[in-house]
Amino acid sequence: MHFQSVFKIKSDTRYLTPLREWISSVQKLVDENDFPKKALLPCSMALVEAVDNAIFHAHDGVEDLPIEISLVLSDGSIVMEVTDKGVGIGEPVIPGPDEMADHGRGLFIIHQVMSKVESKIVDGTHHMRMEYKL
Amino acid sequence: MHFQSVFKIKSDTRYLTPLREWISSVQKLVDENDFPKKALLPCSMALVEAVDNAIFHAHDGVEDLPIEISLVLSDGSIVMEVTDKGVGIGEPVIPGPDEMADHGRGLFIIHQVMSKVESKIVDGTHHMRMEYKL
Amino acid sequence: MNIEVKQLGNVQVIECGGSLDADTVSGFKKIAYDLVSGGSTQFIIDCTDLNFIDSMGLGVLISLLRRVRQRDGDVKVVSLSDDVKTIFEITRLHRLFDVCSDSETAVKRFDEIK
Amino acid sequence: MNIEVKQLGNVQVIECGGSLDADTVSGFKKIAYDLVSGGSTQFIIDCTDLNFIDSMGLGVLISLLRRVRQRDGDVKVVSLSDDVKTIFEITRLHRLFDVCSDSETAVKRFDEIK
Ligand SMILES: Nc1ncnc2c1ncn2[C@@H]1O[C@H](COP(=O)(O)OP(=O)(O)O)[C@@H](O)[C@H]1O
Ligand SMILES: Nc1ncnc2c1ncn2[C@@H]1O[C@H](COP(=O)(O)OP(=O)(O)O)[C@@H](O)[C@H]1O
Repeated sequence: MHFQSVFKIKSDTRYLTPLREWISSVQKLVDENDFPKKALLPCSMALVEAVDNAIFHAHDGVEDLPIEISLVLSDGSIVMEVTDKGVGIGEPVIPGPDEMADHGRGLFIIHQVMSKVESKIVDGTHHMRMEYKL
Repeated sequence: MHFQSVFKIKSDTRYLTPLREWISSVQKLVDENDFPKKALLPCSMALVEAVDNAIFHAHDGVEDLPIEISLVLSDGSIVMEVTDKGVGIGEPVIPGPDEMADHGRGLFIIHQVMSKVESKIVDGTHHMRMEYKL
Repeated sequence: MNIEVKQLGNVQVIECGGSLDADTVSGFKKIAYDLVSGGSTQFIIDCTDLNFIDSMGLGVLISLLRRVRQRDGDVKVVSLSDDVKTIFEITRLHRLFDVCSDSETAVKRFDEIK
Repeated sequence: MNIEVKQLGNVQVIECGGSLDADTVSGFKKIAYDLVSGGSTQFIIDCTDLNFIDSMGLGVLISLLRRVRQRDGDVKVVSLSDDVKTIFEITRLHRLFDVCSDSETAVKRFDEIK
């Protein structure tokens, strides 16, 4: 384990930019082998999409519901987990959004940029686990 | 526990600014009650001084020796721990540096800005534990 | 996010700075849709200072595109930073939008069609 | 860290930007000590764009102060940001250094002594 962090934010989009600043600062602190520069944009994109979904779909805009963010860097992988109080994602993931649709691009982005994506319910909370393999 | 992070950096002063950026991004992410804005400068100062000491005193400039940084926010306190491979701080802390001395101000700063400071050896590694009580 | 609007002839140039995401998209939407309501159909999104865009930011650009293409207008996206360019490529939107190097080129392409 | 040196009469104004810390202190030291070797004894440290200073940064300012005070010179610190001001106060160095609101004031104070 080369880096580990876990914390909660409120369901508020004003945390999106601080989240990107946070993950960017982590990338600068740890060894390039544990978090290569080229992994920063994919991880930032996936994190933002997962948090967007927690805010709007799982928590439906209820600001006080907490979203838990976890980031673990260990040998060979970057694992982010976004945990919300929602019911999870029922439908299977659509392969790609309709080109002209103005929504439905969040999960597509997450699947495009991450190596492995899992949505699971553990103890009644929804965990979006996103792994970037180095 | 409202925030928890642990990671290692190399013994290199180029991490000082990213460390301050990191702790500042954490302050923006978590609840103001867990990490008030006014605690940011004291914590940044203490963290930088402790890392300076690990680099120059404990590791004597040997860049490859890792420094472990830990930050935990829990009810009522901000606890930072800086762990190095050195022998620890033998002498008791001097109350204040000689006004005109150009060194000896690091521990003084840490003690000034933090509520509780402990330097201890655990399993052969030196832990500088710094607590800011809210 | 910072948004500034400039006119180049009939073309509305919307300069975006910062991040166009779930947090800032409503501000962008209001400005853009007001221009559409006012009759504008030709848009340039100047991304010189835009450092990030999420799916909701992309969504609002697409819905703007749909509205103005119905009226023979277009949305051209210019001066993309490396990151924003990568995001367009990953989402394949570089094929949907006319992506130009800069505003000047985009204006010329609007003129060609007339 | 960015360092720029300007002259106001006999006074050397060292403008510091970013962070004066263990990582950047050697660059500052070289510039300042070269000026001392060249005969300068009156210094203004302009902190307008300085956002942080650690004990090693403070140490180099103090050793500069010691050197020039020996020759009846001085180091005056000006335009401190809130954070840097707080650091000076915590370390009690606001009593050791002549802290002025800006370069103009500091130059006047150098002139008074002549
Ligand atoms: N965390 C979540 N909790 C509940 N439902 C979710 C969550 N994330 C995604 N979904 C569901 O998956 C759908 C597709 O999500 P996404 O691809 O991000 O597109 P969009 O957010 O634009 O609808 C959402 O409309 C929602 O029904
Ligand atoms: N992590 C450490 N490991 C070993 N010795 C230390 C450590 N931190 C501080 N010291 C000792 O305490 C002394 C005082 O430290 P400090 O107050 O930071 O001033 P300075 O670093 O300028 O000497 C150092 O000179 C060193 O001997």
